[in-house]
Amino acid sequence: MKRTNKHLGIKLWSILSGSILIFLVLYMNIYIFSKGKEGLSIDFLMDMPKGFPLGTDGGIFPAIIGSIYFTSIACFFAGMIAIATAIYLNFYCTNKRIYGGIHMVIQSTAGIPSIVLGLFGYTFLVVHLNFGISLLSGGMVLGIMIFPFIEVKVEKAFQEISKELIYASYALGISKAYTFFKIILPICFGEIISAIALAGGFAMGAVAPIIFTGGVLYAPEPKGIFSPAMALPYHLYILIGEGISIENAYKTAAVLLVLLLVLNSFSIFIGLFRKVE
Amino acid sequence: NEVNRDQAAESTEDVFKSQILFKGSSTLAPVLSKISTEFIEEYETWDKVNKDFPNKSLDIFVSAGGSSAGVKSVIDGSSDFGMVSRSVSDEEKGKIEGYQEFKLGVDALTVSVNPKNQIYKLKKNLSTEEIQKIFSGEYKYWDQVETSLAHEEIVVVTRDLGGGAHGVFQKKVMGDAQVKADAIQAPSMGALVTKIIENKNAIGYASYGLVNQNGGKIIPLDVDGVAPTKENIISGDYKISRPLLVVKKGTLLPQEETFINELLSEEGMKTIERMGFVPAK
Amino acid sequence: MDHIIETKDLSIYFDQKKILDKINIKIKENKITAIIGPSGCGKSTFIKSLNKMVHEEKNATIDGEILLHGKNINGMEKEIVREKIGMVFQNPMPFPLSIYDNMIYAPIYYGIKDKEKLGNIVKQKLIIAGLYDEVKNNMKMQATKLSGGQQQRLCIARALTVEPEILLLDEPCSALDVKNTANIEEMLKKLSHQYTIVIVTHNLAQAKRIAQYTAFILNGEIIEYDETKKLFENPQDERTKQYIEGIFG
Amino acid sequence: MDHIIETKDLSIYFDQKKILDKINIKIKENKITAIIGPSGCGKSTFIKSLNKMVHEEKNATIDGEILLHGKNINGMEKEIVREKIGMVFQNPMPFPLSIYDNMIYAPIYYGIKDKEKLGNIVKQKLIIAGLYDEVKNNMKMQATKLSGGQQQRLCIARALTVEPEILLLDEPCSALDVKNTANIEEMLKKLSHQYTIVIVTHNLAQAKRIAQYTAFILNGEIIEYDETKKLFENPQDERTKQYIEGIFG
Amino acid sequence: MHKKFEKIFSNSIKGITFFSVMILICIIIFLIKESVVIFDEISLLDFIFGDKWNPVRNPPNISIFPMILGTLYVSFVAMTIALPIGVGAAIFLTSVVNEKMRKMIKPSIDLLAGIPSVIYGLIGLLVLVKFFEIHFDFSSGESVLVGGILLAIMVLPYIISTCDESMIKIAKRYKMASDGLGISKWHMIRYLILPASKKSILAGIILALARAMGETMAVMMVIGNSPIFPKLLGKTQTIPALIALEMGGAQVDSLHYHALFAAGLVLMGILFVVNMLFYYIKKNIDY
Ligand SMILES: Nc1ncnc2c1ncn2[C@@H]1O[C@H](COP(=O)(O)OP(=O)(O)OP(=O)(O)O)[C@@H](O)[C@H]1O
Ligand SMILES: Nc1ncnc2c1ncn2[C@@H]1O[C@H](COP(=O)(O)OP(=O)(O)OP(=O)(O)O)[C@@H](O)[C@H]1O
Ligand SMILES: [Mg+2]
Ligand SMILES: [Mg+2]
Ligand SMILES: O=P([O-])([O-])[O-]
Repeated sequence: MKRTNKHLGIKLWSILSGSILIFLVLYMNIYIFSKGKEGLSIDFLMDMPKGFPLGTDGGIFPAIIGSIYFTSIACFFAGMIAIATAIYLNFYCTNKRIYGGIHMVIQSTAGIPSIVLGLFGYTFLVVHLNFGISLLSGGMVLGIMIFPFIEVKVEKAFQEISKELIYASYALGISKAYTFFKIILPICFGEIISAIALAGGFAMGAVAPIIFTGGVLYAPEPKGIFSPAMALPYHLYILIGEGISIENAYKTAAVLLVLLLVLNSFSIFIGLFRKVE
Repeated sequence: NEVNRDQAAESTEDVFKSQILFKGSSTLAPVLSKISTEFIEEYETWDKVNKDFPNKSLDIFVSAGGSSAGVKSVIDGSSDFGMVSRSVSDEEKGKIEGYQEFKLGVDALTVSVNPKNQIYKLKKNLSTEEIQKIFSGEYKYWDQVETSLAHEEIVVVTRDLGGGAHGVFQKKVMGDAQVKADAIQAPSMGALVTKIIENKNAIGYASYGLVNQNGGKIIPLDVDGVAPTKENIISGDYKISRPLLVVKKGTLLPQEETFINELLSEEGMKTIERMGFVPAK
Repeated sequence: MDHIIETKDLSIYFDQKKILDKINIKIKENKITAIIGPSGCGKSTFIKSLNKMVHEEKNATIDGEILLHGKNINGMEKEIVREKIGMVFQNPMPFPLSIYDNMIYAPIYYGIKDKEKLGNIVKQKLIIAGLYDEVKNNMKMQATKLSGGQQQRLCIARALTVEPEILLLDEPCSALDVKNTANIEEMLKKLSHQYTIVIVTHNLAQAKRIAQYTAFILNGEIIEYDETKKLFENPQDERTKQYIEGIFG
Repeated sequence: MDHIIETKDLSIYFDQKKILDKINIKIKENKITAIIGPSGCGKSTFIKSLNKMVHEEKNATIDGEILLHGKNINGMEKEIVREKIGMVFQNPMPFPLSIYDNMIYAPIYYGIKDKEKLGNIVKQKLIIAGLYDEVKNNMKMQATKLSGGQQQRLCIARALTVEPEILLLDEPCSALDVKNTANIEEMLKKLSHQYTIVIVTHNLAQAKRIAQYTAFILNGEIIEYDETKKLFENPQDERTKQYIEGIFG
Repeated sequence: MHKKFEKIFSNSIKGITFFSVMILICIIIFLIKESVVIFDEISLLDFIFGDKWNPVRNPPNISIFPMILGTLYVSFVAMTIALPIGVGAAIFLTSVVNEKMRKMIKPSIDLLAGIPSVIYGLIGLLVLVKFFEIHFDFSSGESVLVGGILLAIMVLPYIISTCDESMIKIAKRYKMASDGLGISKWHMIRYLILPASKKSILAGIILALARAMGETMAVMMVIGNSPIFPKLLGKTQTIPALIALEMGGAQVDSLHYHALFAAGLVLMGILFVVNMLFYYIKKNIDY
């Protein structure tokens, strides 16, 4: 019985999909880099926005720094609450109703348009808690936005660990916390990092949540978490939206992609030192 | 919360408030950020602006979000100034205690088309009725506007119908007529201009500032025989225009006053003009 | 009171399916009790209920009472119960760590820091489980790479590191050869002077050899529970008789 | 030629450690061959080498030859070898699918599409493995929720669906009670008229009961390989003797 | 000592979970609070099922049925494109390419997720919309189809990354058992890995759908934002686009302003219903 041609369909499907994926990745990146490479220089990275109107010349240094801050705050905040929530739901929550309820809330809020989250952040963080238009407010709103994405992925990672392994630890009378840190975390570490990286990319490219909460058109590097700041996507948005400079918008996008690449290679780097199951 | 705010305000009396935040119209935001950047570069710290001020860094921030968001932030007190590129309604004024406004300039909306569209050669001028008919969908094809044009569908591009820019256009041109439902609503002036640049059948009301910045890539038409030129806009002959305002709740702090004066100075007006708008003075 | 664990009308359901049906049993202190019965009758479920492991299954419903030293375990924290009642599962499940790290996992948790002490515990428990000689030069090897029988012995040794009062063993010798089985049986007999041991086994000879008491479960019910000798030599129930004669189950 | 598999100087290393040392054995066709030996001696490794499963381990090195029907299996595709040589692993590993889907997994691959036929195969093989009655109303249940012994029987039934020429069984009865064990043994005896069966077992009585040939492995070497009767009644090697007398292992 | 640690750990976990759920509930309450005002003026049913949107007219029309359909349609198109490609690509990554290649491709997929939506919108406008205008002779290329294609690219990373991690785990864990039956890789993919990944695929769909239904900037730039009933090749508007487009211009506390929030609330309601649906599907898978 020769079965070489069996499953031709699924083979074709996966190879076709893979090719489409690779094409898309290459296309998007090459498109952006080819449009953005001209005049992309150290000066562009290290300079303040200049020119007339502002942004047609000079660089995007403060926006790079601002984006790093915004993304870090968002990832830290969202990572913390998302991992905690995933731990609770997967290891502590015994009540099916609560479990289902929390899930519903999380998944339903995942689709709230980010602009509405921004308005919520504006009302709640900026005005009510008096954080002002600041890195903190913007970062937290971004965090709220990516929280469901991290939570769902981390919880899935937890669920996929063999139950028996966890039970083997519980059966030794060992607490959930200890089991978590010694057995579960090492196994899931890579996946948690990759979830945060994926969501971090989302946060790094988002404009709507920070329009009302933390982003400004121009600012030097932020002095603290209570200052407003520039951000790459916001800068981009203004460059494109007000028709200031499409070329610089592509350059900015290229820089943003490089930044993401750095973020990702960081996560790969961490992943290399951890062995998955 | 109110109490909090008041305390914050009080403490700023003794603690010098070195930060000024502008929020609002995306049309004005680039202007303000340009002027403020220059101001900051020139002086760096407040004491260099005026000896009476302490040696504190000059932090002037500009944030966009739309004219109404600017008004909202002034009401909420989350920003010091609002930028508005339309007139402020009485209802809004009522919500702002001690309302003050500073007019920086005027922006006109030009009825513009793609350079590939032969209309500007054949028929440089559109009457208000024609514009109404184009925007309301009564004219569907270009050859209905001018018979020698191609029989191609007119692509109408507007800004969001609830926004300030469209409000001006509605009032000054459309009157009671409604823009057709399948018009493209561009999310920003830049997108509107991009669409006109990219689509040869597009027509839309591009900001005067952007027409100047995109010299040649889009072509403004005359309206009722009046060309959108600086003189015509100042004189009011060109009718589709809107004011560019900065609004404030309550009295100005001395440092704020200094900056507003800077805005209204000759330097400031020059910048507004260079951005393509018509300065107030 | 010579019994250490008592269940009262213990019933367990998975989803809607009844797996255990009103189990009433008193497990004697410092004795070895064997649980026998056909595959799928509920033996594992029963012993897993004693240290609250069944409680971890989301689709399980538990009725009735389980008393440890006369106290209902429902009122006790899981960790406390499990510290007192150690367990070795039917499928050996070493942690994806080195052999050594598997062994010091619990001792470190229970506060032993000293390297030397840890080393001693590891050595001593591995010797008891009869694994020491085979792995002494390979302590840093991934435990998941061990052979089936070696994994089983590792898990027994690991359970011993907790020093529980009661030890639940689910077919601990299923992957072991004669010699290792004898070894483990020897160890259990010795331990039974200080510990209470409950062992699930499908090896009737083993039950006869080491257990003072034996319970026979069939379809989730305890059919008979008695001194091993009596149960095997003079079963009261027809079904028990048939089972130990190998007719049935 | 009455043998179906032959190994020539088969040595296997994991990393640098020698696990099997120059194994030379001829496995007789349509007979049951038992592999016995103490835990960790290399039994599983040996039978896993026969159907190229050891070849999947990244850290394994394989020396020597394995001949199937006189042809070196190195030259054959893995799938072909494994289609001919079925295997049941020591640790039952049901797929995370329903019981039914576990059972039809291989038949579909081997080209059976017809629903009814599939249903028949499932039923027939489950009956052979003695699991049918227990699961017939629960065919859609996740197989991973079965009890230990049930999982083991499922895996045996699943291996049978391939209809291989040779069946390798690694301690297939370790989690089974007397009745089920007898059942499986009965089945193996019947199958051996058409199939060649190699069974790893630590249960010497079982080897005696069902195997015509027995090989005794110690520390990766074949110490003795002979007809079962001869090997048990009259072992040639002192170590074999000691092992079957249970002194050593 | 560990008891104390466990106490601290479990309490902080519970505390943080409570905190995060509270935030989400606050958002929901905020949304409701900002929305309800409009229901003095218009009934919920009219708001949802009416077909005219023109909030600045007098009297205003505030009904969002075209936008609801637009949102659903665009997301549906996006998912129909992204799901097969995403799952296929996940299989591709697990089974076709080797470990090294996979490690190279994976981060670039994350990169795809990080491209700012404004850039997606711009490329969509300059490439896709243009493409349809030139090659299909549309008067304007802004359409549901373009929005759907663009969104599909944007959500692809979410589907792929949720699926391929589980697929790799399943492949690793059961490879031996499957190989032992003499079964080829592709049969294993089709009959073991795919069915066993159902849950992960579902999780991927939930994430991707949430992302698709909530996406604002990119969609807004390529669908024309006309509040009319959607056609595959015609313009339409989605709820997030509507909100983003008009929020900056809606006067504070006007009916318009609150109607935009109400639209957001309706979107959340839709997502809730969709999630309920998935919840029941998942329950059936679980058995
Ligand atoms: N992947 C591996 N890497 C390193 N060592 C291994 C690996 N697999 C098995 N071993 C070692 O090889 C030896 C033989 O293992 P094998 O599984 O063949 O034993 P066995 O005879 O089947 O024992 P048991 O009866 O306990 O199952 C053991 O010492 C084991 O630790
Ligand atoms: N999590 C579960 N969900 C549903 N059914 C289950 C679950 N765990 C076990 N069962 C069922 O409960 C019954 C008893 O299982 P248990 O593991 O207690 O049997 P056992 O006596 O240990 O059998 P064996 O000797 O084969 O290990 C079996 O029919 C099994 O299919
Ligand atoms: Mg069991
Ligand atoms: Mg073995
Ligand atoms: O942002 P606007 O300038 O359109 O109000």
